[in-house]
Amino acid sequence: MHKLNQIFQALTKLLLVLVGATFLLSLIVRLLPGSPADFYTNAFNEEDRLLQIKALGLDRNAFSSYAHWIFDLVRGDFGPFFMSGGSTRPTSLIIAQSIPRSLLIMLYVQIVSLTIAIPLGLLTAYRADKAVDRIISTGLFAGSAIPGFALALSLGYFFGVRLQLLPTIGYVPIAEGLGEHFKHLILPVASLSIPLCASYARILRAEIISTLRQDYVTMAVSKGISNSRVLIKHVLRPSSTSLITTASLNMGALIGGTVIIDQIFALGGLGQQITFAIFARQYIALQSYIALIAIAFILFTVLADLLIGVVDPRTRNRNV
Amino acid sequence: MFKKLNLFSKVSFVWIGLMFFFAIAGKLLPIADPTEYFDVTGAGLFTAGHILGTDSNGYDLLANVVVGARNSLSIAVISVGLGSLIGGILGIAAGYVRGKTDYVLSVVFNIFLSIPNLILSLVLIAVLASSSDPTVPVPDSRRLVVIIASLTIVIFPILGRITRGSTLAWTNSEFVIAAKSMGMKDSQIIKRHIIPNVLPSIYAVAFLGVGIVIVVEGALSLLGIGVGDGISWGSMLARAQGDLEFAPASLLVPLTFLALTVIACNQVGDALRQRLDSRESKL
Amino acid sequence: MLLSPESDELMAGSGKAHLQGGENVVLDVQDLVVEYKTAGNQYVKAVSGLSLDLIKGETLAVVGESGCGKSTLAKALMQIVRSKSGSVKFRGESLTDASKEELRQLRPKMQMIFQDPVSSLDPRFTVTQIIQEPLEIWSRGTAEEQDAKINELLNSVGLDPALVRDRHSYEFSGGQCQRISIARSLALGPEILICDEPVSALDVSVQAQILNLLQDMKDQYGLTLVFISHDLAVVKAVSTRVMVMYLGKICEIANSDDLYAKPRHHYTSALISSIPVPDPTATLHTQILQGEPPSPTDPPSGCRFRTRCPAATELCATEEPQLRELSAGQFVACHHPRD
Amino acid sequence: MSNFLKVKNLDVKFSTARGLLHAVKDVSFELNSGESLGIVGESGSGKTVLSRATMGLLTMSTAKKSGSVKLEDVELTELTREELRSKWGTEMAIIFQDPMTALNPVRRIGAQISEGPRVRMGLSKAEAKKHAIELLTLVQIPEPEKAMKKFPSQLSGGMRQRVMIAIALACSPKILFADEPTTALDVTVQAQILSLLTSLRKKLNMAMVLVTHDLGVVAGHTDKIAVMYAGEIVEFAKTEDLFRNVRMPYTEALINSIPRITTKSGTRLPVIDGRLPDPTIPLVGCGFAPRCKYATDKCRTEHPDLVDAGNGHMYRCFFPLKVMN
Repeated sequence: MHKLNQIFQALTKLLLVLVGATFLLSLIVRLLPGSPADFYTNAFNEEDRLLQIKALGLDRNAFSSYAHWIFDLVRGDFGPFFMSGGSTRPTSLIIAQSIPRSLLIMLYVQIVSLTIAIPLGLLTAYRADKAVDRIISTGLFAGSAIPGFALALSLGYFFGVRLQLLPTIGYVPIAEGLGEHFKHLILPVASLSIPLCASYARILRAEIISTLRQDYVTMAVSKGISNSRVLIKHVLRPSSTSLITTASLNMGALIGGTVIIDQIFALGGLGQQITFAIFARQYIALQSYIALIAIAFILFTVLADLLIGVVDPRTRNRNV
Repeated sequence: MFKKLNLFSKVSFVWIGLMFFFAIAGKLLPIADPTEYFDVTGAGLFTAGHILGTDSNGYDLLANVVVGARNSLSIAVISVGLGSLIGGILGIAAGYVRGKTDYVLSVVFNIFLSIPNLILSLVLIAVLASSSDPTVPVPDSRRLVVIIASLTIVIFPILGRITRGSTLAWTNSEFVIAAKSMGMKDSQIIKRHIIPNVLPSIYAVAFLGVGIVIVVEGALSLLGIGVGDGISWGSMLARAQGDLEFAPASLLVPLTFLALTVIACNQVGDALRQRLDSRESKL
Repeated sequence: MLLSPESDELMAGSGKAHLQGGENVVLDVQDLVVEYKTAGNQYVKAVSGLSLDLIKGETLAVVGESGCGKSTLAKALMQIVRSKSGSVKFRGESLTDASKEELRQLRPKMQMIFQDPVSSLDPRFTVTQIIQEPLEIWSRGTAEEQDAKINELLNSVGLDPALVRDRHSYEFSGGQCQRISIARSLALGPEILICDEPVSALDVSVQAQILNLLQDMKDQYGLTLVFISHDLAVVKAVSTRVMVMYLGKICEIANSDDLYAKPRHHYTSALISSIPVPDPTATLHTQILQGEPPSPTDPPSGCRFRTRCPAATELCATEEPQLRELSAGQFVACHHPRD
Repeated sequence: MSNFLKVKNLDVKFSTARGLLHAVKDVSFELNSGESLGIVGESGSGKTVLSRATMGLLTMSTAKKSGSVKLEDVELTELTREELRSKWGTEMAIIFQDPMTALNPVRRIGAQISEGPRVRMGLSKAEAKKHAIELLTLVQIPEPEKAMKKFPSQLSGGMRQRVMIAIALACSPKILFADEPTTALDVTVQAQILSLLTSLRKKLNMAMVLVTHDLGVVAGHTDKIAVMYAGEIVEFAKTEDLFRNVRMPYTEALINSIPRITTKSGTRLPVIDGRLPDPTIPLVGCGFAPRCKYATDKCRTEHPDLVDAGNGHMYRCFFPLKVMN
């Protein structure tokens, strides 16, 4: 029974965060000087202008506008995208067009980062404090601290401008040719993956080193089984909890956090839509974009907890 | 304390020291005037008179980087300072008082943390920095204040959550229970025991915070809403984006300075935290 | 037994026959109940209906295995952990009904020392600052008087002020840290000193030093001690009276020598016989207690020890035994005590 | 078999932040098969390092080890890593102090017990399962079938310790190193585990090295005792002989300072003054001299050797206590 209200408590907290984040943003965004009304109404007389404002739903006060927006969101409608002359387009269309790209890029980045980070983490932990660990760890440290856009700009310059090897602008969907699709994504994915895989490797290394000091690893070794078996069977699983948590937190951040990379490589993902929405005072659309990110953040946090529960039963039945 | 650090940390300390030196005494150094046009444009590294070369419209890069350091670092230091203060106070309150205050404050921290740093500051700047009609440019001073305010809002939840964790640990330690059993008021306990023990971990994270702020400030400039025409590493990057082919140095020089400073901040923060843990583990 | 309105279960305490009464009672505890919430947010009664009183100058040892509630009791006596119900009175002044400020005013009268000597001292304070803090807060005496008091306390706990005053806690061994902690606890001249497992973290050779020191301090400063421990052998020399606890309740309470000579509760005798004796010729443990203490979340009905007691009968399951005096000063809560 | 385990001049040093830590100093002892040796010492005496160094399980990479360890006349220190590893589990096993951290928290009990037999003895899944249940019954765990599927966090301290013993005995080792096996347990549970260990040892004719700080524990459960102080063996004797006529002042002081339930209430306990030596500072003269009430200048300057007083009772002291009648 109490396991239920544990989950219930966790969910209420996360819901509070979702509502809090989106409502906070909708309040801030409404402070934007020069409300969308000025941009998107071109009526000549006051009366038409009021009609257009009503059509855009800009006449509602903060709370009712938020309430309407939440009500629509629950039904899957991401709200109006303001067009000039008081007409609107459903934001869902824009989302449908930009979200798949961001999700795809995020997936590639996570796959690339994890496939490089896990072996690196294992190696540096296993060879802790030896020469190979010191060199790689310093490199990993520098890598995890380099800002994404610094990489994007420098890689873009070297491979794009200087060596003319890789395209630095635009996104090519898979349908229009796999080769082009991947060629266009090498630089953005690399710019995001390098810092990410460096920090993943460092987290895994620290976790494994602390697990190796536990008695149950010595116990496993004292059974006379090989080191590799001990590493895989006894060390890897208990050491994966903080890696899973960080990876899931990054999932949420990656969706929106690629604003800069979207901008530099003009990928047209969610990041770019957000920047555009801010400057174009599309604050209903903006609320929906941020809601998506907050939902992703919460979804992946819950997913991480479930995964950790599977990997590490200690967290599951803590009330023994 | 200094000699025990490994080489990488020493280099990082020296680099940060150099940057702060530029920030403070930048103008006094024998360097060119950053706003002066020189006839040689797009010069590479180590050309005569311009060690780090010039950008496409002939500004001397070394001068700009030195003066730029002031803006980038001052924004970072002020916003991290404010963020640490606010985050610290809220974190200590949440960690010490616990109960409902802790619940509310944790939710507040999570709300801000769930919105990625860049987007939060983007929205804030767009709101605060732009004037009612877009044609009139916003005066630089107001834009600077706004950027600092929004970066503070980005930093305070990070500091808040870490301070809360550290306060929770210290509040449960036996010498705080001993202090309570001696009849010390909560305010005395916080002043004498909690703050001195929590401060070191705030310093460590503040360094990481400086790194984060420099990155966000750089990104903002790239998106065109940075310090405006003021000189900062970010704005240099933004200007250099256009003519990469012609003057690569104008991009690579500020980029290296920015990246190295961020790496140095992270390394110093990491070293401080490790020294802290080792002292705690000796407890 | 009184029926408490909120809790469904009978508010059964194990009786008050053992209370000594009289005017030199320093601390009086009646039907104390302390609850806390476990991770699975269930309510557990760490201390369920416990009464006791302390006479000036005695040393009451509170002994029991892990989970019996002895540490919770220690903190509840000081009201650092607020109790759910029942009363704690220091010389007639109630701590349980006191407001935050009234409670604070009573603090100098009762002081506490802890199990982990190193972590009970703030690492950023020097020894002088540690001992001076209580004097400063309650502004006891001028700077010179405080300085003299610090030297007096350090000497009385066997530390040379000149050597230790300016050093920090992590420069000392466990035994020395415990001495500093004792000096600090005596700074305000308390009447009661509650020691929560003060020697469990120390090596055997250092334990004896601290146990003797506590007895000296008791004589020198006229203290009344409450000594919490899981080790019956450690408390034997220090204590004048011993109280054995099991799952939040009292099983037996008696003068120290009588309890060890003739334990009347089956749990007490099992505890005593389990202690490893440093003598190879001693007959090995005759009566090893099987099983482990049940979880405090749902204690057995009637006598809580019945699930492990060799002499358990039907009666033990239905009715909770009350403390009754079997011989002078020896009280046992058991339907079928050992003879 | 006599001299089943023969340790000669075993020496272990660690380089730590605070300088060179000489944890074990030139230790030698023998153990016959089926015999039980108690290693007693306070913190910093090197008892745990000695037991792990003997088994070759020193995980600290900075450890420098020298000296010889012969198991059934096979010199362990000269074996390759694989050869030494082949001895772990099937010939030598170890159990630890803290039941909370000694079992893998994320794997079920059954899997952890049957891992040794499956990998090292090639048992099939079913055979290993049956063997595991037998072991759980041997260590007196109620409802072994149900216990197999449980995780360590679902068991109490005493139960977890029994599971650890089952894991150690899975490949029927000839010698069991027990490193403070009952220190973290309540006194009633400790009594259960100690009597279980002694009965198993006799039933399986298995040798045991019991490391503890509690002289009471070794008194009832070992054939021979080695008392360690500051990294050295200071006294070695058969258990009755050690208690009946102790020769080393440190052992005498240790025995006297143990609180007993026979001491009258209110008496002051005999005390060993001073504090344990700092292992990073090299010793001059006898390690116990600064705290010994019989110490003379000779003790403070010269280092005493381990002397055999005949019948195997050895002590490291210039002025040993007189032999009672």
